[in-house]
Parts: sequence; C-alpha cells; structure tokens
Amino acid sequence: MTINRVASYGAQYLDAETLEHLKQTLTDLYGLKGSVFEQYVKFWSRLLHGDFGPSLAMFPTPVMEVISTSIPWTLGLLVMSVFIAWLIGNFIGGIAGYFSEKRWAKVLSVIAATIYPIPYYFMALILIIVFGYLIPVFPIIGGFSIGMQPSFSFSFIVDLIKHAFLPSLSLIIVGTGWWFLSMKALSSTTKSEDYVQYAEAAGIPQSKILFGYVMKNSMLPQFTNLALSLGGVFNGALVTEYFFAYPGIGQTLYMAVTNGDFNLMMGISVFSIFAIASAALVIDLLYPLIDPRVRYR
Amino acid sequence: MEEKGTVLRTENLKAYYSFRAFGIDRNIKALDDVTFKIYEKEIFGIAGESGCGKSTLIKVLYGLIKSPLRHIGGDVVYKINGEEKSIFSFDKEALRRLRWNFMSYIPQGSMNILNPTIRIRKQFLDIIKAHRDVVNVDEAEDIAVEHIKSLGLPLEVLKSYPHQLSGGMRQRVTIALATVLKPRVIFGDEPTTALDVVVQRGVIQLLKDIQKELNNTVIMVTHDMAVHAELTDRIGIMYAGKMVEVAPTSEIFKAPLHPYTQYLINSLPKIGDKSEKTSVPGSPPSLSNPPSGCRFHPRCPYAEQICKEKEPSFEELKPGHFVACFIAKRGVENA
Amino acid sequence: MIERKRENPVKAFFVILRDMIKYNKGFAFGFFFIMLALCLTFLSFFSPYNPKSWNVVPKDLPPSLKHLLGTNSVGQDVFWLLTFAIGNSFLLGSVTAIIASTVGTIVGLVAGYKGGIADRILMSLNDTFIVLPSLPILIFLAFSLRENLNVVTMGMILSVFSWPWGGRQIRAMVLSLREREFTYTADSSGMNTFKIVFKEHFPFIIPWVMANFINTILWSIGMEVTLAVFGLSSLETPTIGTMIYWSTQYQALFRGIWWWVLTPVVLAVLLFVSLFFVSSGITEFLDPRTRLQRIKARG
Amino acid sequence: MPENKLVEVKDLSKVFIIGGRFFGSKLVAVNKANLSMDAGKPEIFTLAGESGSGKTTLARMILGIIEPTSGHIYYKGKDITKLKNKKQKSWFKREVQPIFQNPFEAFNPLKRVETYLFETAMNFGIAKNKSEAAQVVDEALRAVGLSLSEVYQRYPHELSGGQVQRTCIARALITKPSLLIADEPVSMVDASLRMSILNFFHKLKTDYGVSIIYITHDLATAYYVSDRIAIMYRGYIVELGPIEKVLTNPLHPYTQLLLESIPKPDPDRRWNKRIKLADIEVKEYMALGCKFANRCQYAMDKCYKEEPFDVEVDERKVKCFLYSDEKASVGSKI
Repeated sequence: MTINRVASYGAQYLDAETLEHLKQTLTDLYGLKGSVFEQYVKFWSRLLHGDFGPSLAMFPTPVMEVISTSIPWTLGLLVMSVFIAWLIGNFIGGIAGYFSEKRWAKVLSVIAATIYPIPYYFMALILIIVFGYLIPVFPIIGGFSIGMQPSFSFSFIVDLIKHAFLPSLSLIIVGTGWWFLSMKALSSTTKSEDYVQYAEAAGIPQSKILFGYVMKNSMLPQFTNLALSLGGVFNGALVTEYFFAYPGIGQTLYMAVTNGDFNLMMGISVFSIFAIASAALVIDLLYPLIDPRVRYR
Repeated sequence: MEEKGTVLRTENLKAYYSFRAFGIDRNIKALDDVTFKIYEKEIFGIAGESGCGKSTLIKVLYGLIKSPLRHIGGDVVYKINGEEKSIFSFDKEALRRLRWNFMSYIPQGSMNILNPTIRIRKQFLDIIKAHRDVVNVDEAEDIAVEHIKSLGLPLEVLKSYPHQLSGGMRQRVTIALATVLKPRVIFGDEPTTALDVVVQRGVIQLLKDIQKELNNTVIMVTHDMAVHAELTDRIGIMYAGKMVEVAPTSEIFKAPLHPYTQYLINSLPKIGDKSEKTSVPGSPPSLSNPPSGCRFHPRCPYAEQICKEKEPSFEELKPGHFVACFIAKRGVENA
Repeated sequence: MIERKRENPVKAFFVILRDMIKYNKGFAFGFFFIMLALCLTFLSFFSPYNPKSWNVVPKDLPPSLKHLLGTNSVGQDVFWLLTFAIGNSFLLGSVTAIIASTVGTIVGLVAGYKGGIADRILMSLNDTFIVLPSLPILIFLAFSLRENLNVVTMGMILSVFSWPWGGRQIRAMVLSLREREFTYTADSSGMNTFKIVFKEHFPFIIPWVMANFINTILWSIGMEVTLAVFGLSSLETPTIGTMIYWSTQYQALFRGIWWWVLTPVVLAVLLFVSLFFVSSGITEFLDPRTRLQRIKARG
Repeated sequence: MPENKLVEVKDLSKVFIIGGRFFGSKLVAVNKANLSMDAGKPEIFTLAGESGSGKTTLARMILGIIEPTSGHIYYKGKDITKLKNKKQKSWFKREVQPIFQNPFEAFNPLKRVETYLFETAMNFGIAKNKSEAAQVVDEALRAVGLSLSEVYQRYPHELSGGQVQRTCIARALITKPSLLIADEPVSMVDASLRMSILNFFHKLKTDYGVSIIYITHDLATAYYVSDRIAIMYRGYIVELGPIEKVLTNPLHPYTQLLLESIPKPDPDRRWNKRIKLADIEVKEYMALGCKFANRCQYAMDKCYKEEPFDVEVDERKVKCFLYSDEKASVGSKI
C-alpha cells in the first residue's frame, strides 16, 4: 500500500520503465509477498521495530538513520528552549500574578499577551529580519559554520551556541509569553486562596509567602501543562528549523516533503508521535513526586 | 468596669467597601460608627446575621484592610504593654510584628486554611521563624513540639500534610498555630462553623482551655447564639453595620434590651420546647442604602416617629449594658 | 398583570459590544483591527487585477502612490494581493473553526451529559489529539491531498487537530453545571433535558464556544502558514501563508524586496494579536462571574 | 405494595466508587435504609446526621436524582426506579418536589427568578397560558407571604436569602405536591428569618396536607418542627422514632453523644463534662461491625465483629446490640 502511493507520486517525475523498476526493487526490499493480511501484520511489526525502510531521497540510507542524525539537533534546540522559556515565564509570571495590581505587572501582561499569539516561526521570521539585516550579529543559517570540524574545542562550542541562538530565541520568546500568561493567571488565583490570606494574617514575611506559598503551589499544574504543550512546541521547532536551515528534524521533514519521500515522512510522524507521547507520559508519571496531595493519599 | 483593664477600644469606627465596576460606583457601609470596649482576660462574642458587618469588624480590628475595604474614619486603640496605640499608627512591618506576638487570628474552618503542599511542621516553623529570632530550626521545632504537647494533640500531626487530617483535627491545628506564640488577644472568625457538633464541642473546649491557660482575651465572631452561650463572657450584637447592644452573656440571653436582640433570642429553637417561635418580620436592609434613623426601624414592632428621623446613640443604660435604642432607653429610665 | 418587558436581543448585543469596547482596551484594539481587515477583504471585490495571474504590473517596485505596498517579483501588486489573502485566510480559518467548534461542542456536550463509557472513550481520544504533535500528521494529510488543496479542503484538514481544545473545556463546564442546584430546580420545574441544556446551561457555555471559535481561527491561519512554508497549501490561491511562501521562494528578503515579506508578516502578527485580544476579552467579559457583576452594577 | 403508604424505602443502599481511575475504593453512602411514611397522615419527617452520614444521598435517591445501588423506593405504591413513560415520570415530579440548601444556588444566577415559577406552571399543565400561569404563580407566592410583583423581573441576588428561599418553596408548591424534600432548607438563611420558614413548613403540613422530609444537622430545629426523626451515622439509620422520644430520651449511644454535644442557647447550662476527640480518625467506613463501636463507651466484643440489626424498643427502631436481648430494662443501661 505504501509502495503504491509512493509509486503514484513517483509517476509525476519518473518515466514508466524506471517506475516499474523502482516498484520492483521496493517490493523486494519490503518483502511484500503473501496475502494482504500477512502484509498487514508485517507492516505493523516493522513499524513497531522502528523499521521504516529506506529513505527515498537518500536511498538507500534507512529512514531511522536519517532521523537519528537529525535528532540531536532538534532535541538540543527543543530541550534548551522549552526549559529556559518554562523557567523564565513561570518565574516572572508568578511574581507578576502576586503583584497583579501593580503597574509594571500590567505592562508585562500586555507585552506577553502581544507576543504569545504569534506562532513560533513568525518570531523566527522577525528575528531573521532584525538580526539578518538590521544588526547582523548572529548567523541565521545552519547548525555550525561551514568548514568547521565538529569537536569539543571551545571555538566549536561557541560557534554551536551562536548558531543555535536565534532559532532557540524565537522559541524562547514566544514560549515565555505563554508560560508567563498561564502562570500569572494561576498565581493570581493562588494569591486569593485561604492559606495565602492566612499566611499574610499570620505575619509571615512577603518574600516567604511569594516563593514558598504562591509560587510553589502555582508551579504544580504547570508541570502537567508542560506535558500538554510539548506537541505544540515541537511543531514550532520544526518550522523554525526550516527558516534557519537548522539541521534538525524539521529540515529533514522539509526535505522529505519536497522530495516526496513518503517513507521518511511516515518515519518522522511515527517517531515524533512516539517521542512526544512518551515525554508526556514521563512528566505525568513524575507528577506524584512533586505533589504531596497525590503522593500521600 | 474600672477594675478591669481595657485591651482594645474602638471610637466611631467606619469602614466601607467601595466597588467600581463598569463605570458605576457603589459604597457598602459595612461598619458605621462602631464604638465599644473589650476588656483584658475576657471572651468577647460578636453576634449578628450574615452581612451585618461582624467579619468586617474583625478584619479592621486585626488591621487586615485591603481593597475594596477602606477605612473611612474613627479609630481602633490597643493597649500594648500598658501603652495605648492606634492600629492605624503602625506601618506595615510593625503591624506584621504585632501579629502573632500580640494578637493572632483563627479563621473559619475550611479545607484550605493550611498550605496543602507543606507539612504541618513546616507551617509551624514558618510562623515561628517569622516572629522569633530563633537561631536554628531545632529551636523553632522545640517550641512547636512543646506547644502541640501542651494542647494534648498527637505529635504525629506535625509530620502530616493537611489533607491527611480530618476536618476537626485541621481546625485544632489552626488553633494551635494561632496560639503557639502565646498572644494577648486572639480573634476567632466563625472558628466552629462548618464543623460537626461533636467536633465543634471539642474545639470550644480547646478554646476555653487555652484562654484559661494564657489568661488572655479572646474575641469570637459567630452567628450561632448557642456557641456564644456556651463560651463567651460578654456579647456584642451587630445589626446592619452598627453595634446595637453590648452586655454580659447572661444578660443578653435573659434580659435583652434591644428589640432586635429580643427577637434573636426568642426565636432560638430549643430541644424540649415546642412553643411557637417567630422570626423578625421583613428582611435585612441593604448596606449600600441603609434606612434612615435607627437602621432597625422598618422591622421593629415598637418603632416610633423618632426612630425614623434620628439615630439612637449607643449608651450604657444599665451598668455594663450598652444599647442603641430610644424605646429601650425610655423603658429603662421609666422603670 | 404586569407586562413582561422583553429585552431586544439585538439591542442587548450592541450594549454588550459597546461595554466591551469601552472597558477593555485590548478588545477595542482587536475589534477595530479585525474590522479594518474585513474592510480590506471587501475591497478585493474592486481589485483591478486578478490575483491568480502573474506579470500584470512591473516587477519589484518599492511602495509608491501607484502601488501602495509595492509589487513583487512575479509582477503582482502586493496591496491588492493582500486584500485577497486576508479574505482567503479568514475563510480558511472560519471553515476550520466552524467544523472544529461544532465537533468540539458536540463531543464536549455528549461526554459531559452522557458520562460513563462514552465520556471515557471521547476524552481519551480528545487528550490523544491534544498531546500528539499535529504538524507531521497534518503534513502527511496535506501531502496525500495535495492535488485537491483549496481553501475549503485546507480548512477541513486543519480542523482534524483543532476540535479537542474546545471539547475538553466544554465537558469540564458541563460536568460542573450538571451538579449545580439550579439544574435540579429546572428539572423539577418540569423542563426537559433539551430545555435545560439550551436555556439553563448554554448562557454559561456560549462565551467559551465563542472564544474558542476565535482561537481556532487564529490557530488555523497560523497553521496554514506553516503548511504553506512546506509548500503544502493551495499555492496559487493568495493567502497569508502562500504570500510568505512565494516571497521566501524568490529570496525576497535577501534581495531587499522587504515590502513583499514584511507585508504578510506584519499583517499576520497584528491579526493574531487582535484575534487573541478579542477572544480573551470575550472570556473575561462574558465570564458568568463578570457578567453577574455587570448585572449587579446596573442594579 | 400497600397503597396506604406515601413513601416506603426498603433496604436501600448506595455505593459510590471514589478516587482512582482503575482502583477506586468503595464508599457505602447509604446502607440498607428502611423507612416509611403513611399516606393520608401528613407529617414532617427529619433525616438528621453529621456531614457524610448519607442523609443527603438518601434524600436524593427518594427524589429520583440519584439511582440506588440496591433496594426499592415505593411512592404511593409505585417503584420509582421503574417509572417507565414520560407521563409517569412527570406525575412523580409533580408529586415530589425538592427544596435545596443554598437559595442562591437554587436559581440560575443569570436568569430572573420568576422564570422557574412560570416554567413549573406551564410544563406540568397546571396553567394553559401566560396569564393563567401568572395567577397560579401569584397564588403560590402569596401562600409563602410574597407576591408576584415583589419578585417579578428580579435576579436572585436582588432578593434577600429569606425571600429567595420562600420563592423556592413557592415554586415547589405550584404543582400541589404530596411530598416535599427539603435539604438543609434553613442552614443558609439568617437566624432572624429561619423560624418563619420552619413555621411555614408546619402550616404546609396542617393546612395543605403536605408531608415533608426535612434533612438537617441541626437537632434543635428538627425538634421544633418535626414529628418523627431518623438519626443517620456513616450510612446507617441508627435510630428512628417519634421526635419527642428520640431527642428527649435517646437510646443509641451515638444519638446520646450527638445530643450531649449540641451547645444550648442558655449560658446557665454549659457543659461540665469533658469529651475526648479521636486523635487520628479511624477509617470508620471500612470498619466491620458497628461503625460507631470505636467511639462507643458501651462497646462489646460483638460490636466490632457483627453488624447490629434494628431492634424495636419504646416505639422506635434502634440499631444497637445493647437492646437486642433485654428490651425491658432500657433505662438501667444508660
């Protein structure tokens, strides 16, 4: 079935003979013989083993190999920016929620509300315009400078960070806006909870109330929200990578689409579903460790 | 009452809630011209229906004035170490220091009074460290353990999270927290409401024990007259933002002077008494636009012309018995 | 008998709108910008050029009085192109939002009122769709339907991933509304389930449906841009996404034709911000608690 | 089923599954409850108990809002869990009407209160058109001391708690029900207005022939208004009988403790005995045998092992082993 679709797509670009040849090769390669049911079972068992067959665009490199070379880039970008955005957004948002009547908190909210609805990659475009044209400080293309040899040298690492700066910045800015807004809402609710009012009546110093009571308790739901947001950030990272020609999965996916590499697309889809779902699951499973209300029933 | 020292007195205290929503201003006159005294070493009860201003009064006395509540006028004067001081003369930090050392607060029992994510032990430590210059954690912990023991509560509660305790135990922990630094004045805002009767009895018992032990002042707000009968020495009755009657508990129950108090007492159901009780006719007035003159006059069966026109002053008609009512005043003078 | 004074619903709507503009600056900004954008869309009917034909004007002209926002490298007037792009993007967003809101609302209502197994199945499905990375799958879908892509089919594809947010929210609301005492009062007043849902509960649910509708438009327009970047959109139809696609294909930024890139980007950003302000304005202002405050304030 | 019973509850139980998606624990909210009310002899029947005793669950089962796990409820001889068609259900709703605890929650805060009164009048076919409905509604409101012009076009928050609660009662009266189920109807109403509502219940019983199930934790108001009472503890009805008997001479140790603990509005009769509260709450729901055994000063070995059964003593039913053998010498035990 996959092959037929590949073949039908290939029909646009290839002549009939080559196409037939390709079809033959692929059928052999996949061992697509036997009944439909047998094929079906085999298809799923391959899928579960992480075997998506060869990439069409980089034939005959297996799809998994293509994916695994680009994963470290995406993973690095994603983990770094998600964490930084989560930390900064929650920190500032928590404080702003506690002082929600203050003028600066209101100004910050307006800024965050303006940034948050902008998709990640739009921020990428804006950054490209600003840093690529107006103040060309950071490189806007690639994962490291052409001609550099990957090593653990200082200059290479600096180069790596320089290249990762703008892609992750676009993710961080928008992400921070979102975490700021949600955390601010949470902490301004927590602020009016009975136990915070009580702590204030008990004369516990304000800084203690802010960090030990309001922030701490508001952070808890943000862990669950982190799990729910992973899919969206992942989407954003894919497109951001494209704009910055960053050698991660997004770039690979783009290549897969332009080359009609169905196997690779399938591989990336299945792989990312699996990765994001397990990450979300892990966060969910870790939750009882941080919330005593769940831990000690 | 010369032999007793005054710990707290208010003078023409006024506090309003001001709302501004969608271009419309509203003022709710929750406290209007409230003047009374609370003596040392007594349990003073404040009674009244919902919306009569009793909770607001406690907030103002405790210095917890937050928007939309505003202090409009009058004064609250405490006697701290023999010196008279207005609560409004303290700055934020001084007020913070005053709390728990001099006066503390027991809120209404609810699920959420104690921080759900920290253990009771930590809650104690936070409060002790906020008010005492303790050198280390052990020292603070000793204070907490000592106190829990002296109240007869099990030490295991210190290790627990709030949700692991029953409602009654949580409320007793709240009382323990309020008394850990042995304050001179304790405010209780409906501390026994929402508890089951058996637990409520235990809590009342604990409050009595503590007052006897510390020999301090307890100010107890509740709408439940039976709790007042069980616990308090004197009672202040509030109606529509005004203090209408203050007297010793037994006098309030046996010989109330204000018509509103009379209704309140006579309408209390008792087991073993099936005689018909009547409610106060009408409904409580709106505090944003209270009636003229005496605020009770629209519901009062004895109301006369003067009640509609002039506000009755709050006067000591009998020794220790203060009432704001023209009719009661005339009755006492004629007797 | 006293006459029942019926409030004119149209008048009530304008009163609410006026209040929202008056007391919520973000909403006012968003509302007026969206109105402006809709006016631009309307202008497209008077466009002197066909948006699908190339080389109708000289190439790469910077903004001038004749060509307000300049011209691009395939010989189109950017301003007139934009009027079409806004309209198409709005249409696309609305298609997605209509499908997604309908499905989401139905799923939420069914899960909330039916409960039991139906609830569990629907909500597991719902949560799966929320957690899954939508982009690779959408790319997959768009890739398979590549030949048949137009604004409406795009909208339909995008709605696959946009319904679960509304569904989740509405279910949560229904669950709490169902247990409110007034629901029991309505039931013992002899009101049937249909009446209870639509007369008693809908006033609470509607603001969320509306806000969710607008958020879905926002999401959908953004997602179309994403797919367009991958070349997976109806490329000859002018939308905000395809305008960006062509400008990057022609390296407009590097060749200094900034007006070609900047126009759709700035417009999109303003649009996103406006839509967001409007939707959060609605939830904030029509939130039953706030609404109650308003009723109280009016006395 | 005998037709001469208004309500008959037989071995009624409700089990809730709480917590956990997969391994929820069971909570027996109501455990084999039995009670009945005679038809043609209106009475006010109190269901009393502390929070979590199951009184509200029991009442809601009788009201048909919650489905029982096991057991039967017969209303005028008909099993209400087996009402089939719309007509029967509508008949039952007309016959049995609820009054809720929080008057402000009982009406949709976004809607004007009279909507519900008109709905009730129209939906049950009591009035054919608006003006007829207005008449019916006004009549019902006048019965509770209000009038249509007082509540017309008002939102719940524009009325006082007492007014809204009386409007709730007026709404319930429109269908001319035979049974009212009132769940804590006065606990949120101000003390100065409380008695007027209780007095009205009394009037409903005597003048209109309506029976009332009054659910409360407040034994003093129960004593004031009702004829019979059932005391509930952890899902069980532990004592059921005439109010005068149960509240002035309680037999079940739990009823005794409960009565002892009520603060009396009389400063001369303060408690002199001290009580000891349980240090750590034992999971009484889980306990075998009598759920009160842990706190009972008369507890015997048997109390921890076997579930007590109803014993008929002195005009009432008591679920306690103390009375199982020697019914005569009740007084000496206490």
